[in-house]
Amino acid sequence: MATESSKTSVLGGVDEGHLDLVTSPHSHFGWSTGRIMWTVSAALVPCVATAVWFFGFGVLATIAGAILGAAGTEWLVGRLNRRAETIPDGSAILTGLLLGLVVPPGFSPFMAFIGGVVAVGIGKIAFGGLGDNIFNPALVGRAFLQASFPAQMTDWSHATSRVDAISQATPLGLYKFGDPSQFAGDIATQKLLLGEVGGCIGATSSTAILIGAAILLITRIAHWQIMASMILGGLVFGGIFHVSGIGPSPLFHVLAGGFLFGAVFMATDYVTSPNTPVGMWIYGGGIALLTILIRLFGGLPEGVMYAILLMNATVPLINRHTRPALFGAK
Amino acid sequence: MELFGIFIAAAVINNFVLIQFLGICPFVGVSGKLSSAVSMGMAVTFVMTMASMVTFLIQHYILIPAGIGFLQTVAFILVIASLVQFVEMVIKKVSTGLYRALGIFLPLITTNCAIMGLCLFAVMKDYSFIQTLIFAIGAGAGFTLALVLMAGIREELELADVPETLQGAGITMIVAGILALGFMGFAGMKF
Amino acid sequence: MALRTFRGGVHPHEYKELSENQPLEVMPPPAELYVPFGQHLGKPADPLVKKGTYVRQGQVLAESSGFISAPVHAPVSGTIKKQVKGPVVGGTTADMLLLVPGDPAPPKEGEEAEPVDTTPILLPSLPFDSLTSEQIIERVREAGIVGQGGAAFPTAVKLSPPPDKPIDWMIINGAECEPYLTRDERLMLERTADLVEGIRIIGKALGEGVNLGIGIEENKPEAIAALRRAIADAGVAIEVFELKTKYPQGGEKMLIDAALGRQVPPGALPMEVGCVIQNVGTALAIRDAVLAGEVPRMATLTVSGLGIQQPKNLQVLIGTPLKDVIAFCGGVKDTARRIVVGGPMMGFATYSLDAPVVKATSGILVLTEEEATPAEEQACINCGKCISACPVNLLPTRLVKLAKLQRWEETRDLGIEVCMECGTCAFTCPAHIPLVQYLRLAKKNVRNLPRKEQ
Amino acid sequence: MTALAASILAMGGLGAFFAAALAIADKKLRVEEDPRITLVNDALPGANCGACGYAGCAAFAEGVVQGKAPVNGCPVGGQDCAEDLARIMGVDAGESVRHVARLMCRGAVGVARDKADYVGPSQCAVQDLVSGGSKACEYGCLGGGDCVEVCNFGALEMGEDGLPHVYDDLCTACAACVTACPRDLFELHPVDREFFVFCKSHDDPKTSRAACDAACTGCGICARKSEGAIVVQDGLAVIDYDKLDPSLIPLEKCKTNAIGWLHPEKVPQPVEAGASPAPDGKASS
Amino acid sequence: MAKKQVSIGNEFVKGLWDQNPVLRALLGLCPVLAVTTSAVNGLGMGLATTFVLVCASLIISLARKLIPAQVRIASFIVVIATFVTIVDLTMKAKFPALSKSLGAFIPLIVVNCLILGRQEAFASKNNPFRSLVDALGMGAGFAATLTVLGGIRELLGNRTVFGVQILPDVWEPWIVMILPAGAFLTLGLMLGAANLISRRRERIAVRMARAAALNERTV
Repeated sequence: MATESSKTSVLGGVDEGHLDLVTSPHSHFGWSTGRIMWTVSAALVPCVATAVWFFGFGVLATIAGAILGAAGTEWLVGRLNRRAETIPDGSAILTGLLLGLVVPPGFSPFMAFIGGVVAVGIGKIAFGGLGDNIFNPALVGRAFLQASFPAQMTDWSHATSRVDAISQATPLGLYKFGDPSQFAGDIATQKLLLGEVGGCIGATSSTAILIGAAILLITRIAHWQIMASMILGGLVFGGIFHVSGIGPSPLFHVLAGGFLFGAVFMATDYVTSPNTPVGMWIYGGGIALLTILIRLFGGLPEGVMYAILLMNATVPLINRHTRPALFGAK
Repeated sequence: MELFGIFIAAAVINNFVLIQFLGICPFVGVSGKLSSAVSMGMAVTFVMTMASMVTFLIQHYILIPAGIGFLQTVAFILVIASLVQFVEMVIKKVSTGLYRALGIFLPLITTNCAIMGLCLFAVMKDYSFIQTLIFAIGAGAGFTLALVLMAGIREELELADVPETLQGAGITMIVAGILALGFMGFAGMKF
Repeated sequence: MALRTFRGGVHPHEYKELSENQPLEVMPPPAELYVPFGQHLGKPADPLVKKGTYVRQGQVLAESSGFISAPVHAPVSGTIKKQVKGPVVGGTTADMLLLVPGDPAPPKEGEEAEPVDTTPILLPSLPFDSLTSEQIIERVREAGIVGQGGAAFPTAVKLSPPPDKPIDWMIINGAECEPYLTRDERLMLERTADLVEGIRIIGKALGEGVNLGIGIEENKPEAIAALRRAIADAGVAIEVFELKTKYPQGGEKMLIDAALGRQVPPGALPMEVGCVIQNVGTALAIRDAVLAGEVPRMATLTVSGLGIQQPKNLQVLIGTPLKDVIAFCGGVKDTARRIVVGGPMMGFATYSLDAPVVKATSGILVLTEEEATPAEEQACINCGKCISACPVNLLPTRLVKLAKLQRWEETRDLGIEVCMECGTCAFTCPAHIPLVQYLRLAKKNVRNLPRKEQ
Repeated sequence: MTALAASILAMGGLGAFFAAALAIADKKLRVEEDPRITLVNDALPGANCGACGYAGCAAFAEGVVQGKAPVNGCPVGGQDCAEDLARIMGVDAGESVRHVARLMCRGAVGVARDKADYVGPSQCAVQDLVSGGSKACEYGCLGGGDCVEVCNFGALEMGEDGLPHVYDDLCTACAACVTACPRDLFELHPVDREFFVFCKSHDDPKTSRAACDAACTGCGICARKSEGAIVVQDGLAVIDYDKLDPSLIPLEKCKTNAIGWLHPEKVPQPVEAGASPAPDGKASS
Repeated sequence: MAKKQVSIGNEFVKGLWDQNPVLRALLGLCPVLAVTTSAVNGLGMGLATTFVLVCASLIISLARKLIPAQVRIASFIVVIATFVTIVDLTMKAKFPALSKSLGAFIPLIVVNCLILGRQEAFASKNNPFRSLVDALGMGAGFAATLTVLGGIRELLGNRTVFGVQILPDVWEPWIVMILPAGAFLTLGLMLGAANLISRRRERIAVRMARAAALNERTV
């Protein structure tokens, strides 16, 4: 038949009756969830590198413990539920990596492993897995560790350190419980920038964190509004208290402790942050304010983790109240 | 400043729900919808304030002078139950709108241990009348805060793929646990 | 000066280079034409001819069935073989006429040979200088002209705004923001003077005091230059808006926002802010109908994609089956796997190559794995890319989550009805969620919801 | 003794005061409401625990009466309470013939043909939006399992043939599947009804035959002998169950098996044996 | 209500699992969370609650025909409050340590919705013997759940159960388990586990019903 022959010639090797029937659009930006997660992990490499430089290779064991706990839980639960393989999307590994970077150097790898299990098991899978969690899983894991092993989580003496000063208490700890004068002036700022201070594995060097921030901003992965609002909030609120005679300089607030690490890597987590522009500003500012309140008036020297967790809880409310007006609506 | 301290302590640092485990039943039950949560929070705050004042008077002007402190539990619960029922009737009569918003939550409050707990704590801590009042308002605010946060989260979780077995109370407990971890940041806060 | 544009949107790979420099070509009539009754938004036209009738080119095959409807004409002289139900693009099947081009069948033996007129039917041409608004609108209605932008809205309706909505701007949409498509670009280059005439006719139809303009994306500098020249030659006031190359710049509301800074309220038509938008192809069709008396019988379309042998810009008789057009372009390569009618962002994948070209068909794309790999849907990670890209400020991810739970009322409350299915959200989604599909589902169900009590 | 006296006095005083206040309030402030609310409220445990998600038992009762809350929504009361509420609400009042859901399509995998490779979410309602999904027949079952998903009783299961199967004993005729199916393929029928037209296709014979081996082509053979019990409407056989005598239908003439018995293996023998041999034989000769 | 006479045995057993006040009905959660820092505390609280529940149920089912409907709730509360006071005073005198660690939650038994709920739902509608058995079952279910929860938290948080060390010294105690957060998380997971078990049962029931339907069809 004529039509038959014309069909075959028109379609070449393609089979009519088996064309793709698919909804529009027929074009895609090309990014995938996995690519985002792995890029964020890559942005953490400078932090890992500086940690190894300052604290020695021991930190890798701790990080590995956390990753193993997180990814292992993800894998096991997926297996038990006969769900599709979710390890390749990199999110569980990223959670483990983030958790491993926010515990003290010399922290027991086994405890890090427990933290990883809790982070993914309770922080993520209990909520329905990737995308459904309300709280940042890595911080859930860290909060659990902090509450379970308070002594070990504030023990900064295990680092086999290259520089003497950093195996002591953190700058924030010194500020709160020790000698505040030790951290004043330009030398302190310089030390904080380089990372020659005590602190969590990945959070010592502000420079390394800022390199990561640059990667996240250039690839447009992180919402710049969150980073900007949190850092700006830290400077403004810290400044207000500083001017009224309470607390250290605003720059110290931002550079010391986990503030920058939190602003760049924790607060910007897509899943647990608002997705409206106005909401992002409220969220970042809220974290900064809570952090500084806890640092200045609370019983603990550091409060970034609690601040982010608490603001995570408000994200549904923020999203709801900052919905952008429809196009053309007054 | 001292009153402010009492307020913050009751609202945040020793949050009734998340730290002291008072009022868990309505916390689990009514935190499914944000609108209900707001109303419930307001109703609880209102009843807490009323109840704390009345029980303060009863404690200090009837039970203690009469030397019958052991009747505290019976007297308080009687007062609270009657008070709640009375308030409900009044609201129902006065305004249907207000009843819709607040009144329907009132029966739930009778057996809310947050109210009873508040009255007992106020007596235990030997607060003055004004302190009791601030304590009650702070506790109510804290209860509302926890309830509203939880309701927002639960409405969001309705869109999530929460494992079937954890849906409802299970995930509510886990969220509460994580919130409790977060509230630990306020531990030892002093102004 | 910064180029004019709107908030949101995306910039997909253009692929215009495939067909940009191919001049328009007229495809010869195929063996059979399938002419559907419903080629426009609104009720399908009512058939007028019977099986076996000989029809002349331009003869009315089906008449308009209501205010929002359009008549269907014979694209070429031939014999109506029968009425069939056949595949259509973007749906399942529809009623259509099978028309075999050619001379009338010879009379049966013993019957007297009746002389048959085989010349095309032309409407009387109207002199440009004495045109009235009513004349133009009546002619547009009679000719069954529909919008070429995709929705195929009957143009006559658009040209008759109610008296309480004064129009002060008429803008021609030359953005052609869909990747691949180059037919508007070719029309602007090859029929520049006709287009200017068409614009002036539409201006007349809308009455005195209407400002005229045309919006073109900056990636078509030649078209911009050619139009500027033609406008200067004609000595008329038509403003050329140079727009940023961004999808969906060609959406009516986006175009008005970019060109004039006016935002059409949700649920309203452009006339709400005093604007009328017409497509390039529509303007030319109006010009042809008014000045030459011709009804639309050809669709101007781009055949492109990495899977087609020879990308072309074509003028194809309405009713031509897709397979004949593809054959005319040399057939497909073995790597082809999806055939899309329309642009890649809003076009429909077709399941059958027997489906015909209709009045508003703008392109046929043969896509390969490289261009359109169907990826597996992953979990939403709330990245918000769909939200920042959505040109009408919706929250696509939330709407889709609600749609999956069949919570239609809430999708309505979040404004789902303003969604124009432009596909921007699904284009940016890193989790490859078929957002548009779910949004369509929600829109459909929202339409079925009982009216909201006031 | 003073303590005892004081206790009695204090508690008695308090009790009397509140009792009086409440009694007066009850008289003065009473508000009329739907009597069923009171009935439902009385049937509830009254724990006011809020576990149902409502603000206490009265609110839940109101929800039940307004049809917003399910009768089995009280976790404290359990099954007994649910049954009481159902009785008050008259939910299962009808003592009519038990109905079950039946799927009116036999276009299983391999029987019905595909027109394209559909890529996307498998749910029928979603699939149906993209040019009707992969199935060639635009009336047939898409096999996405929307019906299985909505069935709360486990009465539906997706078979290996790509069609949902009904477990009669578990089906409550709640009609959830009827609503869920975008192609309206489910119908509720008396549980012992065995004879159906398993097709909804209105296509012309050529199209429907091309799309599916089990399609009703509207040929009308079944209609001719059925004495009006079967008529062909718009290309599809439709049964009038009031007039139906299956023994009259020349089933062996239905080439596509679109019309016939639900369970061919347990066709009611007595009917065939007793009533049909003679007419059947004549009909087929 | 009286149409279906449940056997006395079932009346008791249902409280242990099918209608377990904590895991299935989510009643009385405040003490469940607050006092279960150790197995002993859990057991103590469970027994105290059971005592009040049993006594109140007995009294109320005896007096059920005397109490007018309008004031029944108030009457229930007074009866319950009386027994709570008895328990409170007794514990203060006999078990001062336990009483101290349970704190305000002993007087708060009065507002435990489990107790009031059983009075409304059961004791006020059934004879004393049935009510007694029901209360015992519910109380036992409550006490058992509290003890298990307390045991888990004590084990992980303190290495011990009922004060006896179980886990080796190498095990770093998880302090979070005896903090509020640990209570919420453990109860959440326990609820999940309970649901998992009952879902599995339901699924098996459906599967069996389907199998039965298939058999019937082929027969």
